Amino acid sequence: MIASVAAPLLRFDGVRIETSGRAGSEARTLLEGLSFDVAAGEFVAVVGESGSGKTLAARSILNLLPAGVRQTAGRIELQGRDLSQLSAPEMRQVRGAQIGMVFQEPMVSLNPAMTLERQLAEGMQLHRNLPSDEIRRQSIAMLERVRISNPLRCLKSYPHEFSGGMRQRIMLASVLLLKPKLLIADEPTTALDTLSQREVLELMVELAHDNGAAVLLITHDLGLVARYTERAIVLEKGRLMESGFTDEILANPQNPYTQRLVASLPRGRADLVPPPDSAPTLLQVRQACIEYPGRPGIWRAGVPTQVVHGVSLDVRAGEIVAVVGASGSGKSTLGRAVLGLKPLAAGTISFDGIELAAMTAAQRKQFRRDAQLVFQDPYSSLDPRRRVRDIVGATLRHVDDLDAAERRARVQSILEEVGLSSFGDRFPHQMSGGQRQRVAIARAVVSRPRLVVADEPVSALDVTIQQQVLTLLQTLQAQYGFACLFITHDLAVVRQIATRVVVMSGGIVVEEGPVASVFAAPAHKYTRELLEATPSLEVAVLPRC
Amino acid sequence: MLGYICKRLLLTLPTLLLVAVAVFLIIRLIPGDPAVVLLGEGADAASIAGVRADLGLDRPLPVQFFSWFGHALRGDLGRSIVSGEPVGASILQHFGITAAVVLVAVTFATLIAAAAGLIAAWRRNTAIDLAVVGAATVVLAVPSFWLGLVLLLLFGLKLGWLPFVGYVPFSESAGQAVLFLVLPVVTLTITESGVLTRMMRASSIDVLQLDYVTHARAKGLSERAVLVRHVFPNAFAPTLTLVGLTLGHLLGGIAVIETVFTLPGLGRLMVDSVLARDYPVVQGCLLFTAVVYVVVNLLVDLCYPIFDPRVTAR
Amino acid sequence: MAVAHTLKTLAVCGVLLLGCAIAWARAGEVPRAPLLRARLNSDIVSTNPGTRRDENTDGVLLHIVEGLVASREDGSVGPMLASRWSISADGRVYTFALRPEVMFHNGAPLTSAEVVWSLKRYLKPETRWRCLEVFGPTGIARVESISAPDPHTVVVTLDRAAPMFLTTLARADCGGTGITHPASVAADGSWITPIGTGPFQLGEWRHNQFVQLKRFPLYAALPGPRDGNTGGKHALVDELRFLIIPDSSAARAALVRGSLDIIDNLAPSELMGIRGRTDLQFQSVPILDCYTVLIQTQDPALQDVRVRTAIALTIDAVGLTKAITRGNGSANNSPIPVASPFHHSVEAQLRQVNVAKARELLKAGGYDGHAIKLVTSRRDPQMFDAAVVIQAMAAEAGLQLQIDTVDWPAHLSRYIAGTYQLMVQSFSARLDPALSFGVFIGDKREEPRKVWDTPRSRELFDQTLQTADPASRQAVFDTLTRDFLEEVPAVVLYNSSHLSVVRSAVIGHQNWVSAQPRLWGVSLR
Amino acid sequence: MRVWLRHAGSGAILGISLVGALLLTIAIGLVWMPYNPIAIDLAHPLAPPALHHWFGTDEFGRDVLSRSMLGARISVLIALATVAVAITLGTTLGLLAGYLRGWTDRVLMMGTDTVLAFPGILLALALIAVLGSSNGSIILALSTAYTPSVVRVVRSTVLSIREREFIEASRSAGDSALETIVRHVLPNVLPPVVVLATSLFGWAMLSESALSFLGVGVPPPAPTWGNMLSESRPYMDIAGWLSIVPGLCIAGTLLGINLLGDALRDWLDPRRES
Repeated sequence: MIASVAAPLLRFDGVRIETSGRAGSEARTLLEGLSFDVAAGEFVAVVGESGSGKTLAARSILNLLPAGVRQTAGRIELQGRDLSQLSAPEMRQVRGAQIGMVFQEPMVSLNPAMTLERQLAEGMQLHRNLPSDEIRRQSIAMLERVRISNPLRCLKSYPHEFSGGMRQRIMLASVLLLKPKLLIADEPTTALDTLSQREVLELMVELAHDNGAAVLLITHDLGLVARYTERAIVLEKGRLMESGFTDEILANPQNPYTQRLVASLPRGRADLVPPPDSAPTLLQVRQACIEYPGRPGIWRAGVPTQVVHGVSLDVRAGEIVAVVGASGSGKSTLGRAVLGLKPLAAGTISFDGIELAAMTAAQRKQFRRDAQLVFQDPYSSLDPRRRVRDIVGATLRHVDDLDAAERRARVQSILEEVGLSSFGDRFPHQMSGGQRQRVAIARAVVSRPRLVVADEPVSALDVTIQQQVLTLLQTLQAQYGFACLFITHDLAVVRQIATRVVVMSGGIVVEEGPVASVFAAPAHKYTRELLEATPSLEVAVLPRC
Repeated sequence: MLGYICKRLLLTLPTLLLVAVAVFLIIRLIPGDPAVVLLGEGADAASIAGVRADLGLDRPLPVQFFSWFGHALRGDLGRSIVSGEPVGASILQHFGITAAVVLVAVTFATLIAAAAGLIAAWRRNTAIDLAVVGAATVVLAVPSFWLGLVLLLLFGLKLGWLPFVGYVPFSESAGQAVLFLVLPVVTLTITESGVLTRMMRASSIDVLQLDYVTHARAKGLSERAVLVRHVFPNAFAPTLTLVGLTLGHLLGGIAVIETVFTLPGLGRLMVDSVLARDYPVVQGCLLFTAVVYVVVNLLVDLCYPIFDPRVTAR
Repeated sequence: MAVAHTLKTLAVCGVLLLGCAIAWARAGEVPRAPLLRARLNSDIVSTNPGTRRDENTDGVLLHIVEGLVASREDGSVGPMLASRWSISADGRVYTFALRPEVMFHNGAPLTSAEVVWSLKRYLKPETRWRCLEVFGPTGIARVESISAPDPHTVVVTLDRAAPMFLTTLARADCGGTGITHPASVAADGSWITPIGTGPFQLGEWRHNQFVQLKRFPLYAALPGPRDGNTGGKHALVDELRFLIIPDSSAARAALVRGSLDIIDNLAPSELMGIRGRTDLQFQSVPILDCYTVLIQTQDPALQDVRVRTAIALTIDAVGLTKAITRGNGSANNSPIPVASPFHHSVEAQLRQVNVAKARELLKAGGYDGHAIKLVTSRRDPQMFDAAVVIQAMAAEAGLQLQIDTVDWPAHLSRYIAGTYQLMVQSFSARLDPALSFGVFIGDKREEPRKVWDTPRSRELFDQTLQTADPASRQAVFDTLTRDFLEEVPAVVLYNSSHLSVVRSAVIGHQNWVSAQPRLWGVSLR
Repeated sequence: MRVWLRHAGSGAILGISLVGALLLTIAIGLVWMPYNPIAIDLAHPLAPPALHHWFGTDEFGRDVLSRSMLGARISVLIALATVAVAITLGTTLGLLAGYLRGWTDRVLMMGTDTVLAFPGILLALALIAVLGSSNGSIILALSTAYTPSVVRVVRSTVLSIREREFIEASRSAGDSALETIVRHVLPNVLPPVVVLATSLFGWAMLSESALSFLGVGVPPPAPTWGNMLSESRPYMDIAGWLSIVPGLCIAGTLLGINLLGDALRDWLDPRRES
């Protein structure tokens, strides 16, 4: 697919985007001097972390910038025609017909109060004056093409009746019905789990090829860039860092930022040493079953739904065990049950040989100190009304053999270890996602626990920050020697941190064993699919030069 | 659907029973004896006792309650102590007037709020937005009866455009009756549109930030189409609940506005019957209001899915 | 689409509303001229004369029913349905001769049978006649028999002489002992509608909105001009409509804009803004009512006469009356109203305000400065205003009064049970001075609402009931007045006036000492 | 603070100045008033606003300005007391219902629904008629009428906070249920409650004047803006200032309170854009 000699399909030329000085705040530049081309039918990625301006670039093409943000310089040409000079009616001709756009959040990318038939037909009625039955026929055909079962029923129903993956596919169908020349995909699969992510992207590529449409993929995931795009453009804080062919950039990035980006992809580590066999088993989970109570009617009790059934696993002192599975596989529920925060419907969990359910008050108090939890969402796991010092010191309040001075000293030292020494009296909303997650880790580690359950601690963070938090967790684990049950859906992270892995699906353990052997020769079909669907693994394999 | 309605109504029975008991007790705790009111200043002990016997007020409280509530369930709310009229008929007649004013006013207020809220949210932080928010805040601050007084003074007394005394019912002359309702409806519309506009603006702002609005624009729809077809239905859903709540309360009688405009509405009837210790009428009115409150909320819940299909009648 | 849905729901609302409006559009008759519209400040309570009543109800029903006798303009008793009557030597037997040409509203002629039926019905306890107690054990006499020797004669026999018998029959609050046709009552004795002999008959009564009276074409009027509730009563309009307008400024505005013809019992505060207008005629006639401050003499703080006298001395009756009635009332410290023929020099004495003496008496009487409760109600604006003025005046003398505003039922209940320290109360017009004293004097154990319960006062009061001769009654009234001012069981403030204002198009409207509206003999230009 | 003021914009500034004016009037009223608000002067009833009576006199010749100043104190006192009672009672019940769920939740919700089924004003009217119309009974009646709306707001806020992860963190740190509620739930419930308190203050003041309008308000001769307004009714056409002055006082105060409430909401919840 060599770029055709005629004017490229899309050309960015020195585009600058600024916030309009409103309510006293002076104008800030969000995007500076961006220039690149997209040829017809070409797949180009725009890569960058949050705040890099990649979404703004995408939205400026169709002039969909949020209120208070304007394009103040440069030209955006579609086949030589400058889009930023178009009048509103002219721009409306381009939107949908020539350029289609797919969005990130499946939950809110389709209008919840409108049947799918009308949402699919809306674009067609506007741009192609076709009779309604013809539109209906084409819609059904497209739905079948995106592998939606029973398209007729789908037309009559509402968006909330479908899963995230299906909704993204329906959105693809509605955009591609109009056969646009350019498809802008703004992080289309970030909110999906690995399997449905792969389905949606492969479908997008197939459909784009069928229509000969070019695709502009906006993403922060280098794995996707590697697998699905030919050329890539790297942005950082609104500046163009590097652009070129994808495999060249990933193989030997020239720009220091790109290098840091590629380096921060989770890689397997040879120096992970499993604990000695002599280490005692700290945590024993035997045939654990957990249920969620159903919604009670007026008289009959709610029908409980089984989430985890018959799971057994052991964690030895100082060992890091990863629990992997798609969302809804019950791994988070298991994590909470291990800490006694979720009652068991059947089976037993014992810590240091003592069954959780049978613990005396004193034993439970000690258990509270010995087992801690690190949460996934930094915004929801820290109390917005409390300062960092109180949050981190919370567990110490129940430790009797420390007086106030010692507690303060202990908190200050742990803050230094996580690199937040001067953040003591700040509030959570005054800190970034990465810093908050470090506070969460400090909170978990300060009481010198013997077991830390980390429930997807890094999946909400940007790639570079993800790497920093992972290394921090590893250094602390090495220093204090606590056992860690690491819950995640990203196999690449598993390879970097854990020595043993437990794969869960639908509430049961489908496979278990040392990381190296499971990754090399996955026994269970699900594990194989999961491995294949994780793109970032391939990049990491590339030779580092 | 029917099962859902029955379930909802069954759920409200205990509340209605509680309301009935509470009303029955409160009104009897109020000092002042209906028999005395009837007989006036010249009443002597014997005739007071006689009237109390006639009205059955000398029976033990539980007996009185169950006979009243039993009849109420069968639709017979007994007779008024003061006028001897059947309570049910007089409530419906007074309720008709209150319902006319409230339904028209709330409909207009909702229309105004829907339009103003949507446009203010669409043109945020511009002159229109500030004007709408400013107006809504001022309207919220003005007491409804003072507004009524000023309108009455201006249009009724000084300019004489609108009559405001001696309410003429529709049966007498529909034209006159409508003229009587104009001032109370205008007052209520202005008062109610304030809070509804603020609610609609807030929910419109939230909806405008969601992806499917940008998606609609990305399809090439005109701004008007995006607002009407995509933003309005989703933003109107929460406002509709508020309309339901307001409607439920206002139908219970807008006593103060009815006092200002001497409208013989349900609120006026309730206030007069409390002041005259007319037990059956007070009990009938408050029970009727509770039923109206429940039914209106049920109706609103039923038409909620029109705007937000996610909330299906489970 | 979604928008269509919203429009559909709003349309449903609209249709529902329209349905409501049409549902009431029953065929109602179009008001015919000439129509005279008067105002009531609250709805009448029933159409059963003399039983379930208040001042408004009495006033309206006296247009429909007439008694054997009725009050004349000066308050004395004159013939009505009975052309003449004779009293036996021992004063026990009354023989009434009925006027032959009188017809009931249902066309039936008036005969002695209907009179006997009516009188017997009033005397039955279940009728709850307001004045039954006058013929009970504590009353003036008991009725032994009522008979009809021939179709035009009725004989009433009492157990003892009772000069007040005819006055009682004429009392407005007894419904004027109106004679009604037996068809007014259903088979089971329950009241249907008043079929009387008056110049008007009952039309439609729409609760809380209006009471409509229609002219009785076959009315047999007495010869000569109007004379109180008797004399020539001619209905000069086809229809009389009493509009119920509680709010005074609304009523005033309606009058000014011509949608109302007569505002009868106007409160003084409503006068403002009317007096100067040329298109309105204004009338103020003193009436025989009474505004007073009742004192519960059994209350420990008020048992000492010096304290009661001190209270009386702080009240400047003249200033208070002028302020509250805007100069339309006459200050008066005696129970006998100023407009009564029995009001002479003794009754005209007025206490002079003496704050110093009041302070002295309070100290002597052991008043310790704590607040005394003064009960009043908003039902009658004059009562409410009086309380506010009295409290301010009392404060000058260091007397702490705390106003306790209660609604009308609570006010009445506390009045009848006597559960108050001080209470501002107004009594409706009493045409005979004995009745005026009767309001204050009585046995507290039997009737807790009476304030003056001394053997001497009750003995003197009985004398006024027994003697018919005006001169000897006047002597007894003078003694009673002196004692009243001496013992201060209550402080009479003033007698108000019957204020009314009519549009200039209204001819023949004339108030008199009784407070009720009188709309026969009134027409529109 | 200064940054917030500039950011909050003109609305907040107007709100603060109005509320400031109210507080100033009350403060001055405590020390000095042009005339004794209760003393009557039968010589000059219904005198229009002039030099010696800036806001004129009422039907008893009492000075309207002095009565407005005293009225401000009483009206604000009643509204504040009502808000205090309704907020404390409502928050406690809301916390219990929202956190404990189960039977306590169902019973409390049925209780609030029963009270809500009554039209507010009439419930207050009946309660006052029972307790006699004194300041205390008015406060009790109004707070009973408004507690349910506080319970509902607090309960819905607690339900959403209860699902947040820092609650689970607190439980896993070993806090007891009570400690979790006091240390984590309550501080996060306060912002919406504070904002509700400002609108509650407005409703309470409106209801007090509505009650006076129906004749059961604060007993005379103590003036409140409400009973001044209702007593001005018979003279509306001839003494307009009698109803305009209290009306403007109420409207001005409510406008100030509402604007302050909006500003507070933005300040307490920085994440919400204005």
